[in-house]
Amino acid sequence: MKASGEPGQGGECVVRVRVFARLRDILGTDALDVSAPCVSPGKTTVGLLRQAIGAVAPELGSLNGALLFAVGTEYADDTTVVASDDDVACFPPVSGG
Amino acid sequence: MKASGEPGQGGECVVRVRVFARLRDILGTDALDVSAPCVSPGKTTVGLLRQAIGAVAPELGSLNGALLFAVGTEYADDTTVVASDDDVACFPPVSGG
Amino acid sequence: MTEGTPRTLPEPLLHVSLTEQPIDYTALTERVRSHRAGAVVTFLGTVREFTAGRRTLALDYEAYEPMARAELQRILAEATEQWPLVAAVVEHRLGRLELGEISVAVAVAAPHRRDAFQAAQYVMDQTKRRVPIWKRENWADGGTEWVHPPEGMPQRPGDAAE
Amino acid sequence: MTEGTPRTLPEPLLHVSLTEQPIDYTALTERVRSHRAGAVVTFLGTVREFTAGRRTLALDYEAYEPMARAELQRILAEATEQWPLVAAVVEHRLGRLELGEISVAVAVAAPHRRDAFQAAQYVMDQTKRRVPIWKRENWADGGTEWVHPPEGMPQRPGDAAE
Repeated sequence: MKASGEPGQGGECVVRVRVFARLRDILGTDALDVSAPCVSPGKTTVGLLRQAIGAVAPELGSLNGALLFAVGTEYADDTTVVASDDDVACFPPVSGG
Repeated sequence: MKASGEPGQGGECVVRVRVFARLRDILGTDALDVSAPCVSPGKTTVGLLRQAIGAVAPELGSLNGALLFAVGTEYADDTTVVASDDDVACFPPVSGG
Repeated sequence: MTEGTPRTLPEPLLHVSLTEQPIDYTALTERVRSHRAGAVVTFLGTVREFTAGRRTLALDYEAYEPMARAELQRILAEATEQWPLVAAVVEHRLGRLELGEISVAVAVAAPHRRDAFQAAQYVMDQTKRRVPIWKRENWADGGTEWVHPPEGMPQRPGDAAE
Repeated sequence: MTEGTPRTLPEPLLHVSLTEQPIDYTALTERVRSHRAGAVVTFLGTVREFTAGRRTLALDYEAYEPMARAELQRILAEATEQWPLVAAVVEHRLGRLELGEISVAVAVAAPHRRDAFQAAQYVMDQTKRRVPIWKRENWADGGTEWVHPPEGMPQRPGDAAE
């Protein structure tokens, strides 16, 4: 496996990403298929997904850098490796309570 | 008026003191008339009352120094001047809650 | 105090009670709830079975009532000076309490949670430190015993700030 | 942690819930009460009418539910590692909330009050910081607006400890 965050294998991975709150309103959908460069067969990273979302939705502006990601039910950071079939979620800073 | 804590006028003041909790159990009463030297006509101090209580109830031992006094519904210290008709209370450290 | 909260709140609702009846903490909590409050903290002191490994059967609480009420009022007033509160109430039970029963309840409402937590803690700390109420243990292994703070604790109200 | 409390308590009772129904905080508080606890702290977050001078009509809460439940469970587990607790429960309301309604309730029971206060504050602080729930303001002067922490606040869970 190559270092995460660096595209490899020449291919693209497609990951289904659930989105919430203001992000869902901006994108007009509660889930989208994000295509990002693979770092190994069938795998990409959170950082690459973030870049890909920013590229397809430039209207996010500075919100893109503040978006949080989760893989399964745990927070992930930009270096986290994601498989195409992982449960991935992406959302703005939380405001419960 | 002479300095408080120093007996004066040659007389004795009698003050009714309500007592609570362990102090009441030790003394076997919920109020006692304490006779203490006057610092001015009809007035004594909390410190003189404490000494007088210690003298009539030597079984209090070290509890005597820990006893708290109130005049009316406020805490008083040894220098507080007390009139014979004040509402005076005396009790061990509190343990509510 | 939380920044950004103006001190222009209306006079806070305060309430003090000593009672021989079981404390209804839901009624007490409802009393402080308000559209002006985003945070409500309710504290209950309850009769614990074990203290330092020794088993309690029941507690008897006694108060110097007029002074206890006055002191509780002063404590609530001090809390409202230190934190922006919407309401603060305290009730203390007197008489015989069985295991698990509520001896004291405090409810505080404030626009922001940090103020509500701090004020509720202040009211409880000061209540235990200053209010002329005493409890007597009824031990499972026999005997009764008045509880007074151990040597070395601040014994005179105001001697030590927490 | 309060000194003198042995860490030999039985496994604490923990409970997490997300609900579209009004939160019954009395039932929640009764759930944590115990003969082993001398202190119960209940926190309620309620819908406040004014935020920075602007009037709210209602709030809509939305969650990423499976993760929100998992995160709340982790927060309770962390609290039980840091303080000796008898029980800790948290419920969060979802959907439309009117003024004064309860959005979140936390109840913690511990042998001693300082632990109960600190643990309840920890659960609330972490819930607001980490749990994937969002609220949308419905303003009296028109319009709706998702609430997200202002710039400069820690945005990534774990970035800053309180």
